[in-house]
Amino acid sequence: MGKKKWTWAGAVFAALLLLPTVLGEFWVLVLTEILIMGLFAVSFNMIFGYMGQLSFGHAAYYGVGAYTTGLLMVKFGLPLGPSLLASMVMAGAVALVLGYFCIRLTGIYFAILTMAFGQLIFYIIFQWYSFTGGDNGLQGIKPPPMLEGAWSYYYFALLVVTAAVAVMWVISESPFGYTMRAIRDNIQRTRFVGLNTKKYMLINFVVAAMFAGLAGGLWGPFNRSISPDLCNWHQSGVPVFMTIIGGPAGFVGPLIGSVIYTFLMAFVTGFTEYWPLTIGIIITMVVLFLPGGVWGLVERYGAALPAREGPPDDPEGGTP
Amino acid sequence: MNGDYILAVEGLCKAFGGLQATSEVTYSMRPGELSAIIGPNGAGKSTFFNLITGFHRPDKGKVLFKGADVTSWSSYRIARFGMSRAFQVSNIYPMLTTYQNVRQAILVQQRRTMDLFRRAEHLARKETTELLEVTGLGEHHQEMAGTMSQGDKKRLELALALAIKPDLLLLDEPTAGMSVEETHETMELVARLNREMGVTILFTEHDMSVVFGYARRLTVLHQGALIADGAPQDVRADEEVQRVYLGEEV
Amino acid sequence: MDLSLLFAQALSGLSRGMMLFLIASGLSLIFGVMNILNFAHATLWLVGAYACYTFWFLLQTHDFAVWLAIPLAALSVGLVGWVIEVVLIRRVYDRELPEQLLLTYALVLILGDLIKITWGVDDKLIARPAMLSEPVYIAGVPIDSYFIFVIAVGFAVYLALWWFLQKTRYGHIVRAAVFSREMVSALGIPIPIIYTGVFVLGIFIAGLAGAIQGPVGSVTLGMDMAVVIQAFCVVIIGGFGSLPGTMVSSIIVGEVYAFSILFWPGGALALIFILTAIVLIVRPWGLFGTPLRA
Amino acid sequence: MILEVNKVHTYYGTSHILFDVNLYVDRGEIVCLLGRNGAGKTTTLRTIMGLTPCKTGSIKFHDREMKGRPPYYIARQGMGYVPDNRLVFPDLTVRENLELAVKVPKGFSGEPWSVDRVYELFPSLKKLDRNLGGYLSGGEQQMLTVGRTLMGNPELVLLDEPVEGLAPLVVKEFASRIRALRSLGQTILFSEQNLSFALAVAQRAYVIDRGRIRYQGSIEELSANEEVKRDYLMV
Amino acid sequence: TQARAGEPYNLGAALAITGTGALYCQDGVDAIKLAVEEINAKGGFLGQHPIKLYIRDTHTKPDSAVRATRDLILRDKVRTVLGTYSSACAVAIKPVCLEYKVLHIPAISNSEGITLTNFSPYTYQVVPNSYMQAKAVVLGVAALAKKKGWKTFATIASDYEWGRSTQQNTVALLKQLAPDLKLIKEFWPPLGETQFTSYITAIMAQKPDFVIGSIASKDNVAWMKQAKAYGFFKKIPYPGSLISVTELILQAKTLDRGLVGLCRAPFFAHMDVPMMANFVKAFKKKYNRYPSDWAVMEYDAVYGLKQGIEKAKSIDSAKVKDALKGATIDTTRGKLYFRDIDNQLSCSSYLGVVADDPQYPFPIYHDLVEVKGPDSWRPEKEIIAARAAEKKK
Ligand SMILES: Nc1ncnc2c1ncn2[C@@H]1O[C@H](COP(=O)(O)OP(=O)(O)OP(=O)(O)O)[C@@H](O)[C@H]1O
Ligand SMILES: Nc1ncnc2c1ncn2[C@@H]1O[C@H](COP(=O)(O)OP(=O)(O)OP(=O)(O)O)[C@@H](O)[C@H]1O
Ligand SMILES: [Mg+2]
Ligand SMILES: [Mg+2]
Repeated sequence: MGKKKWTWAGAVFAALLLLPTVLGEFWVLVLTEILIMGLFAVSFNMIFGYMGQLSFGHAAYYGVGAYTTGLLMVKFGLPLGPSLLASMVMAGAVALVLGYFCIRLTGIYFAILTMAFGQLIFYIIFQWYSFTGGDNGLQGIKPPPMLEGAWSYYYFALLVVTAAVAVMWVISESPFGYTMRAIRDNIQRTRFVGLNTKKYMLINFVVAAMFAGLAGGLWGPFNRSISPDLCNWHQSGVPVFMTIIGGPAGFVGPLIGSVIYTFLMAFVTGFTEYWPLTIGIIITMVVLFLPGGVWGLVERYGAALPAREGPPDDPEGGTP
Repeated sequence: MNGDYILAVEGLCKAFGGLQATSEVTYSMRPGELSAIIGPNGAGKSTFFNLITGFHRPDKGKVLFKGADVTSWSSYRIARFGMSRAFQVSNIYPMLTTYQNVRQAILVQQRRTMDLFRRAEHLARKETTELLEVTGLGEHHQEMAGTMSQGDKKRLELALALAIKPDLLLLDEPTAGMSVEETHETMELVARLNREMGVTILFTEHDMSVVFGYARRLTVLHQGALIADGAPQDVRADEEVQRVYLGEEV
Repeated sequence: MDLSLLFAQALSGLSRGMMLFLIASGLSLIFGVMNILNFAHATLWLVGAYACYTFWFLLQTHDFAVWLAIPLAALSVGLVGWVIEVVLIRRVYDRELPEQLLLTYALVLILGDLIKITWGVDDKLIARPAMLSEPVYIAGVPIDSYFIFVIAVGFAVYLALWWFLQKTRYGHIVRAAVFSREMVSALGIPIPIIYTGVFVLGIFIAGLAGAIQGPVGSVTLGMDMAVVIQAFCVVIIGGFGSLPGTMVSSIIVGEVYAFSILFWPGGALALIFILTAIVLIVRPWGLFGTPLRA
Repeated sequence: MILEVNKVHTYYGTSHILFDVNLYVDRGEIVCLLGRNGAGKTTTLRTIMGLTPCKTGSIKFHDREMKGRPPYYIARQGMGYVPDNRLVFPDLTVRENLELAVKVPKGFSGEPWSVDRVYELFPSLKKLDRNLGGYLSGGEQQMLTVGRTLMGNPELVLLDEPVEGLAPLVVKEFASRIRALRSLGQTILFSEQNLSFALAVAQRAYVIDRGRIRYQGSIEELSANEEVKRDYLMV
Repeated sequence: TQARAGEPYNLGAALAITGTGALYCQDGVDAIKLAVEEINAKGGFLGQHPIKLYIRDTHTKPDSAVRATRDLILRDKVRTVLGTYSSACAVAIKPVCLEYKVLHIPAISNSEGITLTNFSPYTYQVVPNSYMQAKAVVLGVAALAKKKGWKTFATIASDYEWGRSTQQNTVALLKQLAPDLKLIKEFWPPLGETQFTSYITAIMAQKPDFVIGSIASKDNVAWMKQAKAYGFFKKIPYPGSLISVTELILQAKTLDRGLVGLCRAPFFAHMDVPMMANFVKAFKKKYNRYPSDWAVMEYDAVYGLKQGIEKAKSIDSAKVKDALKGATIDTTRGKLYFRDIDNQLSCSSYLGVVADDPQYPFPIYHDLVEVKGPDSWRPEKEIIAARAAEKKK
């Protein structure tokens, strides 16, 4: 079964390896952005697609990650690697506190509470001039000299993002991942088969936030500067948009969405000043005519798809 | 309370607003029983189940299960401790396949849900397939559970309840929506579980052929209170029960 | 602290609250009935303000210009709402929440640009009617007379909506439809018409609020973004779909804002989010909502 | 003929569920649609009501074509529908649930249904008058949905497994009420798996299996036809 | 690499085409276009490099601004990026321009942070920065306070970088110049505030002798209009708030005459400079309106660049930046020079009393006070200290 999937994954990865060699610097930067935003979107989809809750404050964790890396590198001179790890830890810690409250709610209430918390984080970063630089943001976040060029940072990001996405994929296919799907589908039933659903949801929330934090951490050195806008609600809308355009049902949906969205932003804003109109119309079209997103389309018509999982052909053998 | 009982309920009360849904219910079961609770619509049967499984908190009274006071436990803890239930309105995972539905419950039972890094696909294959066969869902394993007909959903509901290997199984109208033959099959399975695996079972039903065909003890609820308890023939003969529930023979 | 100061703050808080109520009530109505969280609500509010400018501009030689421009603007925004419902919203009733959110968010972008194309980037100023341009004094405390008008309209809208939802069968239908459109439809109730009606009504109120906002300051692009989140908070605090809830929470938010200026000047907005978070944690269905909705 | 269903094919997405379904109901008749689990009973009723529109075929109500019409339009022509999954409006009270459905179709004559008449039919609802629908017991919800549909004074009522989950006493009551409705001239088409209830109230029956009508005839003939009962109803 | 003759000069502008800043930037864009047209009419820079103009939207967000800038640099191959409405965007763009060795001239945003710390030799500032503006206000206000015997004051400033830095500089400078003035309360309305009633009542209740405001753009309009409806300005003097030509034109009817306002580059102050007179004429001819401060400064930016190129005799940005170092250039605001230490143009700030003028269909400033750049900018030793402090971290 999984063979086809692996072939595809391999092909895409090879393309990602080779593509930059033929692209100009600008497009390499766009590709890097796609990778980072893709990671952000996939981490969002851990909550949205697999837990069934719409987090409208996911940018908060992205922003916390970005500021952790930024501040550690600029103010404390820490190298990039440990800063990135710290980003994950910090975002996870914040998520642990805020998530404790969020996971008690569902639906629109979950969405709005996450948003309210997100805005709070935004305000803290925005107002704390002495530490975060307020809305001026933080400048001078430079990757180590080795990674300063567009290409080298791209390959670095590719490495980190691939590893992170792979980990999330493994989680999504694990019993824990299926438990999340079960919670999304019917939280009450899950409780009655004996699961402490809140604990599981909180863990998932924290893990998702950690990867969002990692994405944020990658952003600062890429962009050379960060600003509080990174955790404003507009930014929280970005992964929502990517995921829905790409399709929330499949694991790769958000990645596809990231490609489309980032490309659109880089491309459309270049040729028309009416980019909001253009993007708005595109979103409208997608929502109206492409339910399930691009991945939904692929699922309907594509052959690339793994068959829906059933019982094994040989129930006795196979498993250890 | 006496350790002989697997379930012992004392003076249980629950009111919703002005409505006394459960009043002063005292009830106990010995291990290995196969019993039924009957009563008119709105008598409080489902509420009784809700109270002992931790879905609602009782206003008053105590629930002892396997000797432990579980009155204030949350529902997942009670389930984990060995009490499982199937709901009246089927309560399954509609967007997962039937196979995944059952596997999920089995993984919970095997305490493997915290595993973040193994592929779920490779786990619990044998158990899942077995349980699907036992509950007669084998041919549906690939179907999205939400699109199955009512009767099949009820069977899946039962499978989910069984998956966690309960000591006490509560079934709320397990055969509602099933045809006569399916009803029979399902109840045979229930009886077998009871007989061969020693699972204690308590169910509710409005289908009298089921109730009198399988239950070895019968309890009648009316307006939240117990009005009769005993062997089926005795209960059937009870005048009050006749009046409020059975009417003359259908 | 002296009393007249507190009173003045309370009055200004009330006027702020009323402005919020006018925006939030339509939002709450549309969400309460159709389960659609309309991100574009504030943008339509802004369209109302611009429309008010246009009508005022055309009529400005007359004394009654503003008085006529306000209802005309509200009606035209209602019309825009109707078009939006028929062309877009109606197609996503049975979609999931995020898709609806995204669609209305797309509307924000589209409408924003359409506004820019129609009215340009410069600020629009609407002169207030002469009778509302001088302050009035209540117990020696000055208040902008225009806000007396705003407060009056706020209460009038409240009463009219309340009557509509409580005293007509409409209200029940609308609540039932939230649960199952299919079943309501099977009972012979023409859902599309009801939905269109509610949406248009909600947008009409937004337009009215925008038109009234027009003469307050200047009408500019991007104004909608500053209010939309606050309006969400108001609706959440009051409880989705609860009209009295929306009213009470509007006033609370307005007052909290007004007084936080005295005590914690930088934190006014943050306080509103904190308040929202607390309400959601303690009482997710809001001050006046019912838990079943949650 | 009040209802005439002709050559109907229905799909859920891409899966073909109903094949060439034909059936009719005469005025004043009580007709039963029998079939086991998953046979297509619910789908048939939903198709008639316009909730799951059929792809091909025709559905005539009072000789007017209903295919392609929205459910509310069909309801306004005098058709009522009681779903199998109840769909009681949870945050309305019992009374509000009932009042919501009040409707007098065009050309309706006779005494319209009222809340009090519904309470007469189902006395146990009366004491729940002000309770929220979401908190009713399973059986209570079942009664409420039937009552709610009656409030619309439909000429033809579609009932999907109406007595599922009702206590025996209530089932018996219900059967007698349906007979009473019949004597008032009410037309009913209901689905059922439970033969004994069908036998008690219906005049005519269809048997459906795997989306095809396999048998039709009077209820007496059916009860005598052991072969059909064995093959399609598993009795 | 020496540019060939006839090779076009790619000029980029990263401005807020959408969102809050669109109003100011529209004027900026129009002025840039006019300047480009004029220069191209003579064959372009050095008479042989016709200018190709690329305009990108910053969305008024630093991140988008960075992307827009990279886009300009990498795809459009621009040699200069004219900038931005928002200071945060300017600050974010600065290191990117430095990295790719592209000139950066922020001509609307004026936070001092653009030139004060994280100094980039590629960034040249042609706007009086927030320190200079604050100093100008303070000079004016201190004189007024002395004359009128004012003792207490309150501030109201938009809660973001520009509002904050302006307010802080003003308060600090006032403390030096008029030590007995007492600040009784600070108010911080958020950016985008539409309703100032609560601020107005709160300030009035404090009864300060005067109020200093740092509110920009549309927020300023809303604030002034509402304050007026409360009779605020009749009771409390409000000297030195930012009232640019844009506001003078837009609020022609409603603006309180007699208000003391501040602006950055009012064309009417320099109608005696031929370059200005010609610019106003050409602008008016082309767009049928008067140029705002923002138009003036973007126009000067293009011409400043032109003179740098001429001095360097090359369009190579590294050379142009060296040529501009300390250079004196002709601008619409007269002959001005870039200060060595921070590349800040020695431009003036302007204070005046809002009053009607028969020459224009809108009020302008009377009793205009021009506070020269060298009189108002931050002393060099303070800059050195600030940069040293930055290094230490
Ligand atoms: N959460 C609740 N809030 C308010 N009332 C409730 C709630 N749950 C149940 N009730 C009421 O309590 C009574 C008992 O309900 P319950 O569901 O236990 O009945 P039941 O015996 O299971 O009936 P049935 O056989 O019809 O399923 C009913 O009248 C019902 O309306
Ligand atoms: N939404 C759906 N999508 C896909 N298939 C469906 C859907 N709903 C029902 N089906 C399928 O259609 C077939 C007929 O279902 P239907 O609900 O009409 O049966 P039924 O006779 O009413 O059964 P029951 O007695 O269990 O209610 C079943 O095989 C079922 O799995
Ligand atoms: Mg029950
Ligand atoms: Mg059915």
